[in-house]
Amino acid sequence: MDYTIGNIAPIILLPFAAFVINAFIVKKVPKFAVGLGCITMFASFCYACRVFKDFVFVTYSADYYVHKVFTWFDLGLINGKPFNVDMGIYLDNMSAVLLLMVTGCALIIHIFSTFYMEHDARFGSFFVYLSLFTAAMIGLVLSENLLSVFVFWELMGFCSYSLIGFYYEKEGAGNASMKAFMTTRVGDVFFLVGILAIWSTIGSTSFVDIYAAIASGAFNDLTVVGIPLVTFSAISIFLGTIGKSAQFPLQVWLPDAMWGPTPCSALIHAATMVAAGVYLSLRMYPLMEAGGITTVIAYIGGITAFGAATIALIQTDIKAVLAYSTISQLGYMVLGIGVGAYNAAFMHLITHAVFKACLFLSAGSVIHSLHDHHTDGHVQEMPRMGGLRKKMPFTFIAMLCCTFAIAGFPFFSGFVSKDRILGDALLQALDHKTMIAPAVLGFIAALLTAFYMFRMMFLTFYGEPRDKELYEHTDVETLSWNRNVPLLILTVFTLGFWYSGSLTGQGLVKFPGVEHKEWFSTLIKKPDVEKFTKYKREAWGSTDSRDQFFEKAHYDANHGMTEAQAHHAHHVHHIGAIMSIIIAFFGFFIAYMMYIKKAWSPGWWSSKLSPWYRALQSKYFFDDLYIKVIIQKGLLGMNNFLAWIDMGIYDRYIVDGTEVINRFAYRVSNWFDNKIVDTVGVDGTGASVRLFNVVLRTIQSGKIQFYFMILVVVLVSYIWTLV
Amino acid sequence: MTAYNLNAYMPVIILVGFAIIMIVGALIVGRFIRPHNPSDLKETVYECGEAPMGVAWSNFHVRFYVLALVFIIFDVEGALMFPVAVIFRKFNEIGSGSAVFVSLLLFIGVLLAGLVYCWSKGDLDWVKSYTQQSFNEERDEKKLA
Amino acid sequence: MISLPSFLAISFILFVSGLVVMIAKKNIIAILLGVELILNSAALNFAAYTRFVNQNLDGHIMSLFIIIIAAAEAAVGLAIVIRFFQIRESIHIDDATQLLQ
Amino acid sequence: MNSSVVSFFAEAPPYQMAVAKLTEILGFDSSVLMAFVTFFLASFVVVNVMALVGGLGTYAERKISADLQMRLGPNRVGPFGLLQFLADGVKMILKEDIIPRDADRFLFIIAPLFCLGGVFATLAVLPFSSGFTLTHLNIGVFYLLGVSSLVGVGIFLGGFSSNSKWSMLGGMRGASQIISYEVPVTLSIITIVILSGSLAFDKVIGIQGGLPHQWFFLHNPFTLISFFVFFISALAETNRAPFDLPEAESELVSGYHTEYTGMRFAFFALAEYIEVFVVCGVAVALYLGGYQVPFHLSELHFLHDTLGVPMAPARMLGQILEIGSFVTKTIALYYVVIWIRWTLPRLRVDQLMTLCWKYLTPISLFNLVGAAFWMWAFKGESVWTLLANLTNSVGGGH
Amino acid sequence: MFDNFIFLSSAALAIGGALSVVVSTNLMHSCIYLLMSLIGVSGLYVTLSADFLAATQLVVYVGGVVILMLFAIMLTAGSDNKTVNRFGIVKIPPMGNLKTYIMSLLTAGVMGCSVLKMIMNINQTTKLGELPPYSTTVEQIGTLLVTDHVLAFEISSVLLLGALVGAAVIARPRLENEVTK
Repeated sequence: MDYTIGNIAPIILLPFAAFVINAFIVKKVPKFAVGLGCITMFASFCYACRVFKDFVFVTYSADYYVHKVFTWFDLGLINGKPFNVDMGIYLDNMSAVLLLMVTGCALIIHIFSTFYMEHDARFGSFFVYLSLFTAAMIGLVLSENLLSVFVFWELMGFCSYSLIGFYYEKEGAGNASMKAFMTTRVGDVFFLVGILAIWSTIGSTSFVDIYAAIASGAFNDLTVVGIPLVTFSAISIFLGTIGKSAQFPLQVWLPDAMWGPTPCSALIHAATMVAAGVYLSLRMYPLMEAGGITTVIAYIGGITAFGAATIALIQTDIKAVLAYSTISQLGYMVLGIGVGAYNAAFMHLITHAVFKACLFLSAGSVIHSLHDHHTDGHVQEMPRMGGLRKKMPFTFIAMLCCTFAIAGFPFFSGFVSKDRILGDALLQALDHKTMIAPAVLGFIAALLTAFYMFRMMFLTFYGEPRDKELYEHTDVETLSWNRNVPLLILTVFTLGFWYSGSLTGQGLVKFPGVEHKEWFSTLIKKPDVEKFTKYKREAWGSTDSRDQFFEKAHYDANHGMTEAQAHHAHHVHHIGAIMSIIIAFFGFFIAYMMYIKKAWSPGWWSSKLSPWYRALQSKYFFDDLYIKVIIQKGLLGMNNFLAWIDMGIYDRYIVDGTEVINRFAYRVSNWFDNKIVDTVGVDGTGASVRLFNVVLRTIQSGKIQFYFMILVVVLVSYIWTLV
Repeated sequence: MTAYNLNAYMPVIILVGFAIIMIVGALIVGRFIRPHNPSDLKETVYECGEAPMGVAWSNFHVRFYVLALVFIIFDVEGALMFPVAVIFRKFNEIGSGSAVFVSLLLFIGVLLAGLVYCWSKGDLDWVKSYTQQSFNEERDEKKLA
Repeated sequence: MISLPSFLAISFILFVSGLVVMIAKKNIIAILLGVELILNSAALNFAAYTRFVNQNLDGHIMSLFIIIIAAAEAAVGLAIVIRFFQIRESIHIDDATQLLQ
Repeated sequence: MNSSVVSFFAEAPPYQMAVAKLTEILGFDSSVLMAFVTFFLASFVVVNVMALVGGLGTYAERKISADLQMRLGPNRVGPFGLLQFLADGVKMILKEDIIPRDADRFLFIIAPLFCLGGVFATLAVLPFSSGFTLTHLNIGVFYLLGVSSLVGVGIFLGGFSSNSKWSMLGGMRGASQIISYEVPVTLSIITIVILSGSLAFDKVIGIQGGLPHQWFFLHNPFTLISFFVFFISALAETNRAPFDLPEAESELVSGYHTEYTGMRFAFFALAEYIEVFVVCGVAVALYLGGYQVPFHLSELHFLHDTLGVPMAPARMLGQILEIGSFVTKTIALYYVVIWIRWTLPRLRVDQLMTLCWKYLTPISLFNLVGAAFWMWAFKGESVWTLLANLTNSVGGGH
Repeated sequence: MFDNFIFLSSAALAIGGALSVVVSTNLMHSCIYLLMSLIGVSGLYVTLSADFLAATQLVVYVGGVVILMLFAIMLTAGSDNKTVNRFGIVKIPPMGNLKTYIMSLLTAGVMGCSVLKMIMNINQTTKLGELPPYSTTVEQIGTLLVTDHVLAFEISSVLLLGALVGAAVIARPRLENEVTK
């Protein structure tokens, strides 16, 4: 396949065109806009399939990549260094797979949304945002440099803001969207700093150039505020990931993102928003490695995975459980990056996207059915559900398969990918003492995941209906093309063998003819930075001259290690796999005992561990920390300080002092008293207020000419500094 | 590209000079031969024989402005089209007329879009479905409310 | 006589006049007149520099687009003035100090 | 060097001799001085002829209208009343000059200047003949559009400065009518510019021929429509009936010049009549072959080589033939203008605007696209050439 | 010689017009002074061998912008008779008073000094070559407009469309209960 603008550009331009057209016509013909959004999404998916087919079925080479650029803007030579930014595409196996996943998930979510949002007042405009959101994510995946990644990154931030706040008439939705926007902004600022650090060093932000610069040591010997530059930029970019993928200190926005409509949650949690952060870290993996921050990454991943899993234990809102499970699973991915399981982390990104999309859509299906006639709203609380599997058999099947997948049951995709991350974490833990903690946290989180997911399943679908009236009003589900078919399609892909030729992903229990079925771990490799030093960039339209260099990839059972290392690794992976299976079944068992047999009371546990329970209920006090400490103490502190000056000094010493003197002077002399009160006490206060009034009024007069004069003054000062 | 010198613009100056001379000259000459009997009544403006009421410089209907607005856009676009129109023949002769044709068509298309917009919104109608009168009334109502 | 400094001087005078008009007058339309003067001085500068320094036609293109922008600016600016007048019955700039009606 | 009346005369030996002589006497290169003198004299002639045309225009108007209405018209002053305009002129000078008390004096005085100055400035590029044109500017048509827009300002100011409600209404109407109709005029001119590939009048005329089928008028269907659009819009731009709303005497007393008396009024009227002539001239130059004489009769090699006329008289004769050709066509159009005035009733304001924006502008845009297409598809050949080629090829094919 | 004459007269017109705009206290008059200044600038373009620009200046400014401004003045006429604003504070006269003039002259002085300083620097560094002869620019501008600057050419049409739509929307008097839908 030749990668011309004609067969790459439609992938992003079709959804974007749908956005542009729909933005204008949606008010007039919402039905048409919806159709257009779905059809363009389908076309985009077809194009992505072509790319995927070319990479996986035709070329089948681990090193193959397509890199086509044109100059976006060129700042010329600055201090002898070229400063330019290209625009173009960078496609390798990872992008191709991710592209397929994004377009596929987005297509399915589009279709499901036609069911879910059908009776919504803003049915059409929802699709406008969906199109833009998807287009932004596709653009991010296709991007060949950090700056264009940043552009789409921010575009996605805007879309998530609009979608989370889609029901803006609800107060919570508005606040949640604001929160998501502001929290991710913290990460974005650091990301931008990282981009600038890299750009100012090597004069380009292209991935290829960054890889080449790492290989040739262009980052060596440079420091920023005492930190080696490569570490600085790696940390900055990883902070971007932390913001976007809701990692440990900045995870607070993701649970609130469920204020949006459920399909948009599916899109945010599965295919687009959070995947972008992990994708960025994977893309910049050589930088992270060179910067030596993998341990930090592993810790952050482990802490996130564990912490979010614990919070998910006690959630009663079905979407909240899923939201925290997303954070937890993202923690796994970041943990995978930290322990060097590049391939496994990416595989978990894909598998998680599929089953989490399915979970959210299933949850949407459940919520949509449960309509409370008293409040005229949908029910999301699990305590009011129960026994729904009879009413919703298809949703139940889909959700059960996904739960198996996320809990890490054998034969399901989650097991394949998660087990590989945990196996590598275990391997690292055995080699380095410092890496024990993340591995242990990962294993505990796996147990918790299995538990809380089955808890959710049992509470929702099993047992007796706890809200009888609600149950009565719920219609029996019939198979419909835009409700159950998308779920069932996704369910099919929660099976593990699509991704791995072996049962565990570590090549332990192999299917026959494994060479062709281990495509995932064969094709997606850490970028070998040395290879990029020799590469000359190619412009759009030029034929690719590198085709002959790429060999077909071969399945390597040892994954590039020596025999002894491989043996050791296999041994450890065996242990890890067995542990994973035991843990998953154990989690299932606990949940079964608690919620089906009701042998163990959850209440006993929560009363036993009540301080921790309270901590979980308030989500480890992070919201409190941010709102009460940073915002209120930090920003309001300044305010309070000023207020203290006002009240503490001004009032106490001037006003109160005046009063004391007054009282004293009243006794001494009436004349003296009047004098002090009138001049200092009353007129003085008035005068000072008037003075500040004058100053403020002058600045904030709203008079255009005054602003213009200030503009002139600024311009003049600029000229004088310039000349 | 033909060179020229500024003498080509001489007649412009001369003709404008003639215009000034004619006006000033005729008025100066006339001053000596024509009567000059100013009277109070003569110097009032004509208002069908009645005493003029107020000044004429009151505010006019906004349709004048909207038409002028459409005009200035067309004027500017016309001014931009002139150089392109001039080189069309030359480009056509060297075989790259299509590019000019397409860019001209695009340009005219956008121009037409503006015209169609104004047409559809009723800006080109002199007698509109709304009037300044009713607008003022509505504004006054708002003020009261 | 016809040299770069003299053109710069003329455009400088136009610029300063425009600036003075923009600040001294309180009538919005008068302020727009000042804007036109400033835009003209800029366009004149472009044409002068392209004649005396560059000796290509890029400055002419630039001036052409300045003229176009000026026309667009005048159209939109005056529309705002008229709208403002319809609301406030005034074109005094100091009446336009509030964001809300 | 642009061709102009100076460059035409500069080829004649007496002119060169005079320049040499003057240089000798004055001691500096006097070609500029001589050019100035020539321009001055030529402009003087043109202005006077135009004033005469303006004067005779009033006479013609009255005479033709009388003819159309089966009456005699002016017949007392001079033969057939020809000198009527002189009598009118004398009357104008002798009229008292009144400036209303409430008028804006500065603008009241300056308003006729804009009208007259704008109209006179257009005369500089009006192509009377290949030699006797004051100057052939490279941006001829565009320049003409620019300076003629001064007239609109003049009319507006005339209406504004009087501080009379009739005048004000007339001025506003006039200005909005003039600017509105400038759009179809501009677009029609661009149609011709596309086909001729130049803005200069001499090139536009040079590409046409002496006979009707060589004119742009009959060049292709689009130019045919374009001519009528141009002519109608030009009528409106000059405030001629049936578009004389700014001075509609039955509605607005006398429109924008209600308060003008005496010579000041005369200048407005003069400007209007000259403008009509100029507009007719432009229409002739753009669409009707301009000063081209049929069968190349005016060309030098025909007169000099074939007929054997001596050089200097041949040149002059050629120019006179060209001027004759131009003026004949222009006067014919002028007659049509007057004829229309006395035939058609006046439009209403809303009809006026509807005609401009809803008929003429779309039609002229369509023409523009059509002419561009014609240029692109048929290399700008006229429809007759195409037919001839077709006939030839069909004939040759068999 | 004539070149100098045309330059001087145009410059005088341009500068005189500009200064008259500054000192004039009548809005309509200052608009006419602006017109004169614009015509002067057009003459200056002629001396700069920019004949097309000169004509464009005439067509766009004289025929368009100034008329537009005159119309806007007429549409907003009769407004400057109120001397106090809504809050009863005495307004500065619409065409400025001594205070505003002093203010503006100060600002302009500061700005002017800065600009002069900049111009001086540039003047020292640029070398002036032999001037090319006067030549017609229409064809070259046309060629540039369809080759190098074709994007600007097309986008300017979109800009003007935007200006048209925007200004029409702003200026159009609107009624909530329009008679015809």
